Amino acid sequence: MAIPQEIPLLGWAWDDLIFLLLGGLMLAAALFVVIGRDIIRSGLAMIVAFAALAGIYVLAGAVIVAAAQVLIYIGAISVLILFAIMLTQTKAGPASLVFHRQAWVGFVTAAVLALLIIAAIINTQWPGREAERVAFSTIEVAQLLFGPLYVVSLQVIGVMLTAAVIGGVFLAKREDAHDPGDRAGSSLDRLTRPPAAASEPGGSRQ
Amino acid sequence: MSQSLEAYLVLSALLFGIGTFGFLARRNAIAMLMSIELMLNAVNLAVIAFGAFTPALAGHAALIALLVMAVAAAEATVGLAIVIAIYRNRRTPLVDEYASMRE
Amino acid sequence: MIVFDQATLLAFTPPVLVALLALVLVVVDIARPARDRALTLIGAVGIAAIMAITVVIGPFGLAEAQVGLIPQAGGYEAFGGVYVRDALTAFLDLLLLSIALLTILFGPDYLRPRGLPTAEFAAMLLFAICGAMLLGGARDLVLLFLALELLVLPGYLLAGYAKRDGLATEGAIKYFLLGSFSSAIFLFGLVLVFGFAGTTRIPEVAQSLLGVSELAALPAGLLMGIALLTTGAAFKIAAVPFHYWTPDAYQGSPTPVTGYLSVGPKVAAFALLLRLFVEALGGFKEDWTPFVMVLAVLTMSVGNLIALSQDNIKRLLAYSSIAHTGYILVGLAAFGAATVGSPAEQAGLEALLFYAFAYAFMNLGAFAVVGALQRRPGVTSQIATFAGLGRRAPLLGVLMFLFLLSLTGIPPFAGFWAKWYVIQAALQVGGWLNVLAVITVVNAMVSAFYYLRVAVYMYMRDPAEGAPPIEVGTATRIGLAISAAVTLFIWLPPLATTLIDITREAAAVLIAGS
Amino acid sequence: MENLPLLSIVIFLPLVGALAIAFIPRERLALIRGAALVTALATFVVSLFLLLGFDANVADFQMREEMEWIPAFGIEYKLGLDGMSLALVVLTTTLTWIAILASFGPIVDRVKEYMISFLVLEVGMIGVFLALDMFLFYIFWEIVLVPMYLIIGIWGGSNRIYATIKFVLYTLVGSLLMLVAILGLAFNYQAATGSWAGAFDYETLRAFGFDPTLQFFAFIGFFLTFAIKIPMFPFHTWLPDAHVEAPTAGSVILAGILLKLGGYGLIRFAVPLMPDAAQAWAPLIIVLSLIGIVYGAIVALVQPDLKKLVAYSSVSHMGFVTLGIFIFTEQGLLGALTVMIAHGLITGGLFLLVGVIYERTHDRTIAKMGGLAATMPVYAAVLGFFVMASLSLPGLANFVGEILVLVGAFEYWPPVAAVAGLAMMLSAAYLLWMFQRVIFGEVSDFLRGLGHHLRDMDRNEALTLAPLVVLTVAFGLFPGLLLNLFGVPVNDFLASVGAGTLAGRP
Amino acid sequence: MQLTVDQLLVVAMLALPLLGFVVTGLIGRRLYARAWIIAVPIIIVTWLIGMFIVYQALFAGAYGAEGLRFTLYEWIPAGDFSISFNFLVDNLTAVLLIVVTTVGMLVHVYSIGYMAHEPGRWRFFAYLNLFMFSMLLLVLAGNFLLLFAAWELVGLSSFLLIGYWYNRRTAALAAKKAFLVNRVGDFGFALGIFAVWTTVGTLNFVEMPGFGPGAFELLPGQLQAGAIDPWMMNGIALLLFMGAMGKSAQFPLHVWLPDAMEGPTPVSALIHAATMVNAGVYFVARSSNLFAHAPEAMVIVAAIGIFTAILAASIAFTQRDIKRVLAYSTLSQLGYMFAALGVGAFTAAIFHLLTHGFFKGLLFLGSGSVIHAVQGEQDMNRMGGLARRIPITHATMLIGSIAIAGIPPLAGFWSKDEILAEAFLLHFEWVWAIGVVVAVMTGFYMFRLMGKTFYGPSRVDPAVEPHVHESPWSMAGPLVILAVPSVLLGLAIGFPPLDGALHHWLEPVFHDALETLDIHHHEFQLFGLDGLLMLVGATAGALGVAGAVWLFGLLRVRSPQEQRVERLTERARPLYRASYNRWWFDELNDLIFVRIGSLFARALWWIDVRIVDGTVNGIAAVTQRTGTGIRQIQTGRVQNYALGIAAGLLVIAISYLFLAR
Repeated sequence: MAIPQEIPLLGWAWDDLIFLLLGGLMLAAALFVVIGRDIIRSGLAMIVAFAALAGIYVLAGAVIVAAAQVLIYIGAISVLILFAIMLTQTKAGPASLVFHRQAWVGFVTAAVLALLIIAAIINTQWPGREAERVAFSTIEVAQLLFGPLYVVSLQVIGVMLTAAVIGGVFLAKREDAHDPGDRAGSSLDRLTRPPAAASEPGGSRQ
Repeated sequence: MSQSLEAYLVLSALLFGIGTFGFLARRNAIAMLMSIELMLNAVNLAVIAFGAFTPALAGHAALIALLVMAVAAAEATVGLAIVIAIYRNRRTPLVDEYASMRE
Repeated sequence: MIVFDQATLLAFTPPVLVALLALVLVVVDIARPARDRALTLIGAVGIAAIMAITVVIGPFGLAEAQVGLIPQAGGYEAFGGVYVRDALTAFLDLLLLSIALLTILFGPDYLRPRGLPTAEFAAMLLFAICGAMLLGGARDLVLLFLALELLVLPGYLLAGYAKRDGLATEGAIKYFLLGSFSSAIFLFGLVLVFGFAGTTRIPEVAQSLLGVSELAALPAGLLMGIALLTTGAAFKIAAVPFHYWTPDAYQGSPTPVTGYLSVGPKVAAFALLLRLFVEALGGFKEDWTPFVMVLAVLTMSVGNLIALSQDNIKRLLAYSSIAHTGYILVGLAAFGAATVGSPAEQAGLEALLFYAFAYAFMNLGAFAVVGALQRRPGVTSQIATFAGLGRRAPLLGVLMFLFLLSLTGIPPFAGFWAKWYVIQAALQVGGWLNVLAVITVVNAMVSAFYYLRVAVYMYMRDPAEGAPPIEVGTATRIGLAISAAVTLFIWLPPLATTLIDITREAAAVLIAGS
Repeated sequence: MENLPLLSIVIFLPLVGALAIAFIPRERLALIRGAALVTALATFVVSLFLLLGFDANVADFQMREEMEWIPAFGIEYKLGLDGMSLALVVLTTTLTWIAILASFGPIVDRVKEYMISFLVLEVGMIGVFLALDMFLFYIFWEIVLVPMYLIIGIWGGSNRIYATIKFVLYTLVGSLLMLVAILGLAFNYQAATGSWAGAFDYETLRAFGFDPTLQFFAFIGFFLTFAIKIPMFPFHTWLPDAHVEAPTAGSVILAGILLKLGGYGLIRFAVPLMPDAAQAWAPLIIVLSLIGIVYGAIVALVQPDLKKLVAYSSVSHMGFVTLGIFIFTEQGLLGALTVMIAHGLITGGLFLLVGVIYERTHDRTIAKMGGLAATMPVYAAVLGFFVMASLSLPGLANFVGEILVLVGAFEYWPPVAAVAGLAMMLSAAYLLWMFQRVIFGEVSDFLRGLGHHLRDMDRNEALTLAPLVVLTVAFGLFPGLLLNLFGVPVNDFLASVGAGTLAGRP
Repeated sequence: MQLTVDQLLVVAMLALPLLGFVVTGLIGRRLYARAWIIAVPIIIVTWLIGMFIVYQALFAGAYGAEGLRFTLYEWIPAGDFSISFNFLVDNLTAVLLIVVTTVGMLVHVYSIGYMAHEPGRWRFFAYLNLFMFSMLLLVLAGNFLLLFAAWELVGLSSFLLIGYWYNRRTAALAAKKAFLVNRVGDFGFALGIFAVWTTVGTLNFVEMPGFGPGAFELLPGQLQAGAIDPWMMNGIALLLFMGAMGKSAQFPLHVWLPDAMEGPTPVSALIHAATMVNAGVYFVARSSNLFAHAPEAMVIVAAIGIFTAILAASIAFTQRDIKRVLAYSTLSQLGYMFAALGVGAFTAAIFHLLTHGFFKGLLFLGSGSVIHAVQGEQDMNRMGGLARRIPITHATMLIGSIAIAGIPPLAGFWSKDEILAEAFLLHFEWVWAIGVVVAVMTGFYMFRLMGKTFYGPSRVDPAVEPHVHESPWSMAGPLVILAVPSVLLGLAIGFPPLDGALHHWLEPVFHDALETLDIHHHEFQLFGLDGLLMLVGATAGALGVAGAVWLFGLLRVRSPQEQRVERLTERARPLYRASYNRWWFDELNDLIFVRIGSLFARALWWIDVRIVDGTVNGIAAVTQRTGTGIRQIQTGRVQNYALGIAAGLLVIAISYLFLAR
């Protein structure tokens, strides 16, 4: 069945409808992320927002980016965050304390900021743009990827991830209580040694 | 509408605003981290928008978005490691209770 | 496709070597665990070697004082201009490598008694320095951002390096959250500029914005972008009112890390400012200069005023480092306020670079002494721990006094020359910058109070009962010797003239590029 | 002899000594003290060589040393000697060894640091007097600050920390503004000539002739610095605190040399570089000087503490210096210079004497003293001598200086001399009041309680005071010894402000 | 530099006492009892030299009319302001030398005995030598500044000698007071000197060999040329006179002299009677050329002089301390001298200076002998009837008293009469009239002193009474020697009146000044106005003496009438109290200078600490407090920080968007 070019009654293009739906979904999910009382649900809502955004990417013609969005954000980052939420969840803190007292100031600030940005964007004649949106050519992307800029960039990303992993592991890993002899292990040991069960190294509060 | 650069950018700005609000309002470190992720996504959306409407930028935009995602991943790794470390010390993810150092 | 021409290879050699050195350290640690001494040695020697290589590569296109062995006017353009190794890059690389070297030397004395491994510390540090070095030569907005992230991410981790220490992790999370927030803001600004300029290559950005900059009214989107970039950059250099993270992160971090944080990211962030605001957005300097001036005044004044009532030495030095940021910003303001093409323009940048150089050595030195005092775990960073240092460890006391005097700006120490350069540049511009110069010296006067307060503790109070003797490790000694030598002898003609020539060359590169 | 860089030697010889002392183990007190004294004496001897090689009739700086330093900004290592700097250098070297000798008894703690501080201090002081490059001058100027900070702060009295920080901050306020002024002048020179060469060279700048507006502002920077250092009303309040808290030798140097740095700066730099501004500011400065002279003397009248009394008397005496400078007459300036030297000797002596009594009583309260003539006759005689010298008894050095200033002031405008002349009465009043309370009368109960601790001056103490007595008499009877040295600098000074024209003369 | 023998002697005259001072000061303590062994011989030699110089100047006329003028070396070479050590020995100097060296020498000798029991006498002799040096320098000085220097130095020696008994609080205070009051005068003196220099560019009195004309030669010219107006001339004169007022203790700067009696008596005799206090008179006389051109100033000089004369005399009436009576008498006589100077009778002033120097020296030394006899007692109420016990002292003092009372033919008569007569003749009738009253008073208080001290029943402390004895010859000798000039000097150099040797000596010195004042020499006419005036003067003195004798007795001729004294005192109670309390000048000074002055000084100190320094500390405190205030923004909470950053971003963004371009 052929889908009409335009949505009946409204006279909108389908794209527009999808854009609105996805955009609305994304914003709603995002809003839920920031105001939701239960942090786990917030995390899940974030996945929804990411997914909606992936849809928008598709709409914008950036299929590769959409794919990456699904893989990296939904597949990796969100999961990571959810794990962290699980790890740090205490006997659920009082719900009223999701926001701190100055939250409304934050709201006003953020709203003004958003309005400013929007105003700025609308009032700008962006140069070099086409009336029609263009499709992202995968080949072009691939060519660029092996061009000078992104070779360097990828290497930097590589180094960055290496650093993040090495450091992150060191920091997140649980260690035995104060024991200078603890240093006897190498980085690898420290990576692999099972976490000590009993004692918890309390922070030395000054 | 979906044919207009401004629409995408406005969407991006709104998302950025929501992220900002979340960052400013939430007490939970992980919630704040999530807010930052939202902001980064807003950025990505803007990048893609520019790419979608500027032929010269298209390829770059896609790659920039990918790189930003990678950065976001690294940032999340680091952030979560720190959150876990402090959680171990303080037993709470609520950052406004971390105020041993002030003034 | 990519051509790895000679220029590209030479240009990338130093940062790549630094990243490799970091990996080597990790690998060595895995192969031969817990050889902290060896790791320190490898790290230090490695950095020294890289510094030598950097010097050899140059380029220092100096007519009279040729430092680099392979002269190449205009620098080595890597990958067709993504990254450039010009005099500025070379200067920054050497400075950053010095910072890395000193930090690595100062690390073990503090870390080992606390059971913290050297390997990760050194690796993180070197990764960050690698990022900073890339930042210094970045000619592409994408690389600029990535390098910035490579700089800051290990920094967050280093701040929380003493992971069992509540304060360290608290500082780290504050640093991380706010840092990421500002990164996002910065990135958004970058994207807006990118969207407007239609390119990521800095010279091209400058080129494409050239016409815009002459418009009567600037496009709002671009202005918004610049506003976001200004905020992000101001955060990275810790300018007031974007400085909040500094005292907490500095206080919480392990002392050697604090030392590094107070200079490394700061120098790199100024490199970012130079590449971004001077090179890419130089055409808009009339627009951003007022902000720089206001930020400079706020930064130095607030930093100094709050420092007056600090009782924690690390916090005190944190606020003092904020104040120094303000002084450095005066140099940028001088560039911004000077008429295009006037010599004062270059003088401002020279002053900025010179100040950064002097500041790095004296501030690291000061933190090294703080760290040396804290060699025994449990020693707090209250100023009171300095009581009677002049008696307990005369040499250490003298060195600390030297660094403090230098930070105050007493001649003939490095800090004085730095202030002199900045004020000189400001006065060359005249107008509002005269006022700025006077505010600068008034601030310097205020700062004398709290620096001298530390000296009062060291020399005019008696040590606490049963204060244990202070031992200083060899590495720290070497590091102290280096920083003290630079602080003390910066005025010696060969050092001073070479330094001035190099900063001039570096500034000239920027002026030519903008 | 001819080719030796004598000026550099005299500047840096103390530094060499200080470095050497740094390597002596701190327990070997005698060796440290000996080394310090030998260094100071050696410097003194070298400064005497300067005296021998100097020709007062040459209308230029002598024994010059010039070396490029930072060519990028035209900064040079440039030294030179004229009569004024020569006199002050010799005064410095003399007082330094006296101060070091005077510290042998009182200073027993951290002797090593103390001696090093003193020798470094000497480096700074001599450097200030010899530098002919503005930058070099500024550096020496600030170097002086640091050791003095330590000397007051470490070896001072009970409230020493307040005093020393006040001293440093107060001095810094001015000197940093002076830095701005120096750089402003240098830059204007550079902007006008298009080259940095000579932008910090004193002689070049002196001949340059700056824009009056620039002068007006730059003068503020210079003047504040020097006015604080001298110190001039109302910038004098650091002085009583610093003096009261400083150890004896510190006070001697503080009063003897450090205050002179201010006067020297005004004569050498502030006025010749910015003559128009100096003319414009002169009336105000004269008024302030007069206030300082009278006010310092009146406040000195009611001081309960010996050192404070001498400190306020310094405010009064140094008022003569600023007055003498800013009336722009030959006599005024000669008088100002003579007062500077005389004040260095006499107030140095007075502080040494206060130190002598403090050593024995650990007190400086005038009310607790009395009748020292009976128990310490030699002390009483020497104190009497310096009291008389300080109240400008004819035949002693101070008289010549003050009379010359007054003559100059009278020439400027008689009422100025009349007001300044009040000091003749007031100084007699406070000094004799002090003398009568301390020396005359029955031995006070407080002193009697000290018993045999109250011995008369010992050999060391006499040795420190003897040269001051001799010089005070010599310069009083033969002031030509000094005045002839000053001829050339005075002419230069007057030429710079347009000789003979009296600024704002009513 | 080649000096002639005479010049060399002049220098030696200065150098010897200075040497004595230095040597005695340095080694005196080790000389013990023989502390005088250096000081006194040196002064004797000095005296001999002085006499030689006097002979050369006055009798041999070796120096001519303009005197011996020479320069030793340039003292202050300050550009145009060039002051030399130069000397002027003319007849005026020579006349002064007579009294200075002679009385000085005698006092030195006298002191050997008087101070014999003082443990610290070496100091005394050292100071005396210093004084001799300073005083000689004062009279020999050839320029204003050198004179000023000597002027201050005599002040110093006076300070030291008054405060000789330093452990006595009163002595210490008196010494300080003397110096301070003198400084007040010197303040004006110094300004006057500056004024002279500013007007004529030299401070030499007269033309010195190798130098241009001196001030006294230039000033009249300047005045005539209109370069300075008469007003200024008067100003200069008055400023210089201020110095003279201080040194010679003229009202209102007279307060120090009576207190100065706290010093040992020889000091009172030498410094505070015979020499130093005359310095003011000498100086005005020396500057006669200047004063002559300032007629209004001269009237003031005369007025102050004669007022001081009567004021001091009125106080001398009732004082009980023997030395104080003499001190006020000195004031009074100095007042005469200034009156003389003021009216233009310069020679008369110097004449009186000379005679007064001798007889007042005699009286003081005599009083010292009395005090010595009664073991240090100075209150005349505790003396009486001493005439027989200490006959030599009594006899000589009686001579002195007659001399000062102005009874012919003793020295005082001639000089005092000349002053009074000249005042009348030069149309200062009021000066003359007051002068005559003072003459009556002088006779009265002097014989009151004699009566209370020497006559009538003894009121001496019974414990001391047996030990009363005549002084040793070292003390009595000088008394006797001084009695000779007290009797004869007037006749020797002042007779015939207006035409004596002194008048001839001084004629060249004052010639120019008298020319200016249009005063011409006239012959003395015994049977004319001159004689009449002389008679009035003599009668006045005699009247006073008679009154005193009537009340207080004389020898065995008349015994004291105590009731009558009581009654008279009672009748004039207010006057008596005013006189006895010295018209409350000390109280007034105390109120103004000590109380109010110290209050003012304290107020200034308060301002210094609270306001001047308070501002400094206040700025520091405000800075610190601001810091502490701003510190509060650092709350330690990330959200606050984030909010701050966001707010900053907003401000920046808004500024960029709305303010840029």
